[in-house]
Amino acid sequence: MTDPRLQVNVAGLVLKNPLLPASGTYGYGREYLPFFTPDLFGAVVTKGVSTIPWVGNPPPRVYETPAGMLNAIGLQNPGVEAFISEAIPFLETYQTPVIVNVVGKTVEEYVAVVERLDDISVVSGFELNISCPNVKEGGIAFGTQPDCAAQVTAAVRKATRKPLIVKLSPNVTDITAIAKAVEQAGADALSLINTLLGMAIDLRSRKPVLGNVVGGLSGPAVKPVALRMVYQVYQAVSVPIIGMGGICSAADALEFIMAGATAVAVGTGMFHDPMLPRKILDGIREFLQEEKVENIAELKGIAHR
Amino acid sequence: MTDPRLQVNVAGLVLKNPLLPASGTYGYGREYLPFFTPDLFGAVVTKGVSTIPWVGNPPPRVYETPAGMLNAIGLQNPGVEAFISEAIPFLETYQTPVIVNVVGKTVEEYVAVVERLDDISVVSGFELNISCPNVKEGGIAFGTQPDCAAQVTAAVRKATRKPLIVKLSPNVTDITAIAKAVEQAGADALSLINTLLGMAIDLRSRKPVLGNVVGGLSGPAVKPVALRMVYQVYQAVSVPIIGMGGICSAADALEFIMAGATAVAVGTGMFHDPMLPRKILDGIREFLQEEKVENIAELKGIAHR
Amino acid sequence: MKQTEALILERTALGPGYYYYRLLCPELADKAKPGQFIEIKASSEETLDPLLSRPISIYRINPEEGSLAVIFKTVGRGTRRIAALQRGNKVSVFGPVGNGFMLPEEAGRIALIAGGIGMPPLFSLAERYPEKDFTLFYGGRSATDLLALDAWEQLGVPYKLATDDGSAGFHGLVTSLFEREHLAASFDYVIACGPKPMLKAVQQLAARFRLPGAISLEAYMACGVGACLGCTCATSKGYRRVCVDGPVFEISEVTFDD
Amino acid sequence: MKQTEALILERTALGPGYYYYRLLCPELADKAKPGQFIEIKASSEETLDPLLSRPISIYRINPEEGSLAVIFKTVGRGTRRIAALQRGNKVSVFGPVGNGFMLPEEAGRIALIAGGIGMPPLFSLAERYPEKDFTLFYGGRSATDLLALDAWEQLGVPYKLATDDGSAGFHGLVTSLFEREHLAASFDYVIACGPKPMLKAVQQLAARFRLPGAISLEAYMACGVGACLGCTCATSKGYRRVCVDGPVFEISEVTFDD
Ligand SMILES: Cc1cc2nc3c(=O)[nH]c(=O)nc-3n(C[C@H](O)[C@H](O)[C@H](O)COP(=O)(O)OP(=O)(O)OC[C@H]3O[C@@H](n4cnc5c(N)ncnc54)[C@H](O)[C@@H]3O)c2cc1C
Ligand SMILES: Cc1cc2nc3c(=O)[nH]c(=O)nc-3n(C[C@H](O)[C@H](O)[C@H](O)COP(=O)(O)OP(=O)(O)OC[C@H]3O[C@@H](n4cnc5c(N)ncnc54)[C@H](O)[C@@H]3O)c2cc1C
Ligand SMILES: Cc1cc2nc3c(=O)[nH]c(=O)nc-3n(C[C@H](O)[C@H](O)[C@H](O)COP(=O)(O)O)c2cc1C
Ligand SMILES: Cc1cc2nc3c(=O)[nH]c(=O)nc-3n(C[C@H](O)[C@H](O)[C@H](O)COP(=O)(O)O)c2cc1C
Ligand code: FES
Ligand code: FES
Repeated sequence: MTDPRLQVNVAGLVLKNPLLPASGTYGYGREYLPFFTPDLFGAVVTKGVSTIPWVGNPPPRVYETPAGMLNAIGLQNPGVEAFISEAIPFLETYQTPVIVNVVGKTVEEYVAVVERLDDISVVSGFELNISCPNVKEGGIAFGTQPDCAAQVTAAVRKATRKPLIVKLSPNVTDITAIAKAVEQAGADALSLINTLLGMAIDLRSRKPVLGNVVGGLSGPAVKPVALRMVYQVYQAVSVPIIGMGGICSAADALEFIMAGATAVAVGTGMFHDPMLPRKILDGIREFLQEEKVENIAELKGIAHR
Repeated sequence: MTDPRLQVNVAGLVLKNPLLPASGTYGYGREYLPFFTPDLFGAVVTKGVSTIPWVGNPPPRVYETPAGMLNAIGLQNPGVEAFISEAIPFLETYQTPVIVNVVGKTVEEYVAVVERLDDISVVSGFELNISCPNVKEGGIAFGTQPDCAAQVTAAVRKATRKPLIVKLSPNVTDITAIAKAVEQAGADALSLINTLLGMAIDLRSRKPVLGNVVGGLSGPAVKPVALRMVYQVYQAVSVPIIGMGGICSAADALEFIMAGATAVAVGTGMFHDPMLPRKILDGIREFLQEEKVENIAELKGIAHR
Repeated sequence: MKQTEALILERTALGPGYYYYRLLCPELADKAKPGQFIEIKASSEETLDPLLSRPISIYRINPEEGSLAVIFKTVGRGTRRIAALQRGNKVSVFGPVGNGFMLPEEAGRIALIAGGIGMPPLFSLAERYPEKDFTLFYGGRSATDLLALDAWEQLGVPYKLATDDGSAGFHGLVTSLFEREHLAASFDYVIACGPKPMLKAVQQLAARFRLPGAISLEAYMACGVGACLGCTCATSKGYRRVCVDGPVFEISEVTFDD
Repeated sequence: MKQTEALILERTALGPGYYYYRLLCPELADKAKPGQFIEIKASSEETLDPLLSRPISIYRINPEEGSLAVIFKTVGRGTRRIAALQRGNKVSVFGPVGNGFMLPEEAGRIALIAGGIGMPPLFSLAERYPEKDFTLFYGGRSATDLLALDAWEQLGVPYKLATDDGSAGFHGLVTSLFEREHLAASFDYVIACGPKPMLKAVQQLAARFRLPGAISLEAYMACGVGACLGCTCATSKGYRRVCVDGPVFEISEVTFDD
């Protein structure tokens, strides 16, 4: 089952394989049990957790687009206390590390969630979703301004010594500027990309399809953009990168690794095929075999050479 | 043939229908003659024209991605003199207005192309492609900074009284800031979006696929992003918008119009189906019929209401 | 819930745009309950567009044969692609998904109200409980939209029809028909599946007559397993997932916006 | 150039991964010349992925029947999707595209050099000019990669085979075989189609022997009509479009990068 060729190290976490679920697409791990257990993944990344419960956006919340989908869930989640009482006991029964995705509307909210979870041993690290609107800055996402991104990173950095991953928004002119700012502010790793802002209009009603008007585009459609950003960020920072955006095959995952990702995450691809994570791991193993690669780390960033 | 319900007015140009070819996907009009003539379109938008010939990027230059494609043509073109001697006489034989897409590496180059073409009567207007790298600013695209975008717009504005369309890059944090800056600087209309920066990696060679490493993503994959930007820019400016990005059907075109576009352009979609422009026009007519719409302008921006 | 490549045992066109498929998928058929649905992949191996599977209710459950039957209408490219599959082809499906119907013991006379393509799950319910006293109220645009009436007849469930154009049964809404009939011979329980406006009307009628019941909802879905929170509907308990908390909800629980 | 929905008159698997299709498309067959290609749509109506058509050379032209034949190898999802189409299906195609071969009047003995799936266009050329003196040099990995030899025999064109594994003909590169044979009985003209390394070797041989000739190139294509400048190759005259300036180029004109 475990294959030493797949083992990677992300921000001090030793992962038995480089595949993670993308936050928000895998719930807290329970829903995909009919298909595989959380232990399939190198680590579990939970959906976003906030201080208090968030109700989320009005429906419709999802919509299919060419080779992709839009979502405007609005980060619905039961809040950190419910997370502790319901998700943690479930995740504790598995061996794989747990990375908690953290959301907030202010710097203080991010810090509060991390502080609340920091002593829980099954929580191995944090992933900050900085695509959330910053209410103090008029609702502009934290992740679109280097200084805001650095500020929330630095504040959370003070609150935990556990691995801190910052998840970047792709809706920016220069993603390397954000990446450098959060690296400087203490991030141990970066994950990218979050969703691209998009929308759809229903011709019959002549109105935006999504209850929230705009939503996040994910899935294979965005893969070329995600890959380019991983490639650029790899050149700009020295912390490890978790690459994601449209991964639907082992080949896609390997492209991200060659672009510079240490680990990769699969999200929307699971909606296309609930067995995808298993297929990706099998496919990566096959590729390593065929190409006689001793450890997947050899392939990391190889496209830059 | 002409249908008054389809007539639109963009920046003072009366177009018999709202459909244009997207710059760079239709050459100077000659190549699609086996399928339709330039007169099919409300106006022809040429591929980019520069002062002197540009050789373009090394191959491979194009690559398919999920529901999209990457291109890194590098704006290969024979320069404005060859354009005048070869493309103009051809385009003169048709009735449809000609909008020349203009590219440059400095503000002066843009101005030079426009000045050279301004007296040619068949040239009805200009579309500035500001996604070009600005050599004086270290190669950052003109279109990614409001001040650079405004500067080139203002300089060209002085050089011509013909309709001036500025084509925006989507690779920005806030497209409305760029839109407002170029409107302020004298643009009569905006077209959006140009391509999203993306890339692909070849697993066998372990290298980027494109000769230029990165390229522009276009096609249906990007439609949700393009539509969102048109929707946002419509709220931010009062000049007309030419919407494009992934249009592959009449329904797609109508979505852009409902989001706020006065006219739309089809690019990559023609590669999917060379008869697409005709199908789009037929489909729009059918929709107007079914929904009893007197003029397509009634639908413009209707999704905002 | 299981994923499998189901063999298409039978494909029948039931009329313009309506298709019946019988799928060999023993692991799913073994578990399936009335009111649950399956997710059918609308794309082939070599394409990523359309990306998402399409939820389709289970119409008949045959655990002996190991098969599930569905009836669907082609409304967009996903259902059109599925409709292009032929007998002998395989199609990727997973399920069964959802809670399914719960029939209270005490429910004696049960009204089933179907609007259009909302009929199939009600059939699986009626077939599962032959001892119960069901009456079907079935509405559609036109006579050709009322499907599988022979199957209902074989089942021995009386039905009353309503069509918008009067081409079969009552000329008008199925909810008006139900209202009239309920006044004549009252029911203990109501179960409805169909378009939102119909469900809303049923909800109002149920409230008026203090009739307990359940409704089966539709929603645009992404994951189909409860993970993405994409398919939520507003309820008195907050947003709930149609795919796994539903598709069947207690009739008064759902909040329809206006 | 015309677009049409071509009826598949015949589909034959020629061996592992190789397919022969005969397509009814009179408007295209009427115009087609040896060395041209057609663009075949790899997606169905209801999907936008894969997005682009696939360029495939014309193998046989039959204007009387109004048909074109092609032979292709499945290498990726596009060709796999096309290979899934059956006799009686229709497929969207446009063409004929490209310049095609030009045979100089004075060319007496003509060497055709084919590498793998580069063979088909050379066949259409040989079939068009029965009066010319062609010799085919045909290389592939293995005997099973050498296709349609019976057709070449019927045409009366002598052929010499080469395989990488020695399973048929000469054990080694087709260019080595050609070099040896050319020294024995020299040719006036050479036409080659195949993978880049082979074409490059042919170019070098042609230069060494001062042999005039032409090569047919492949390139990743987007529009397939000359509009996008996506398919360019480096030549002594700058970047030229493979789709319409080619796919056939004068042999010395093309610049192969190292
Ligand atoms: C639990 C459940 C059970 C269902 N059972 C049946 C059934 O038994 N028979 C049947 O014919 N249909 C059923 N449907 C509806 C069916 O899922 C949709 O018609 C189908 O997904 C449309 O896909 P499409 O690609 O053809 O249409 P699209 O091109 O995607 O869309 C066409 C129209 O259908 C709507 N639509 C798309 N997807 C969904 C969806 N997931 N749910 C609701 N509406 C959608 C769109 O908003 C649009 O108006 C069910 C839906 C749900 C949620
Ligand atoms: C003028 C011309 C004539 C051709 N004639 C034939 C023929 O007669 N028979 C035949 O079997 N093949 C022919 N080809 C090659 C054929 O077009 C490709 O094999 C096909 O496009 C691959 O598509 P795919 O989706 O199966 O592969 P993909 O999954 O897209 O790619 C698989 C591999 O093929 C390469 N490839 C993809 N598209 C092209 C392309 N347009 N040109 C070259 N390489 C490509 C990719 O880089 C990759 O290495 C020709 C190509 C050209 C340009
Ligand atoms: C339904 C849905 C919900 C998501 N929720 C979150 C979230 O809670 N936190 C977060 O950081 N990212 C969230 N994302 C973004 C994904 O984690 C991922 O970054 C993005 O979808 C790109 O990857 P993919 O194309 O593989 O899905 C969500 C994406 C989807 C589709
Ligand atoms: C092959 C290719 C070449 C292009 N060349 C140009 C160009 O010269 N100037 C320009 O402004 N945009 C150029 N574009 C961008 C298109 O005009 C258009 O903005 C973009 O492709 C999005 O539309 P689409 O998805 O319909 O293609 C090019 C796009 C493609 C695919
Ligand atoms: S579809 Fe994902 S939670 Fe229901
Ligand atoms: S493929 Fe577009 S120019 Fe050749």
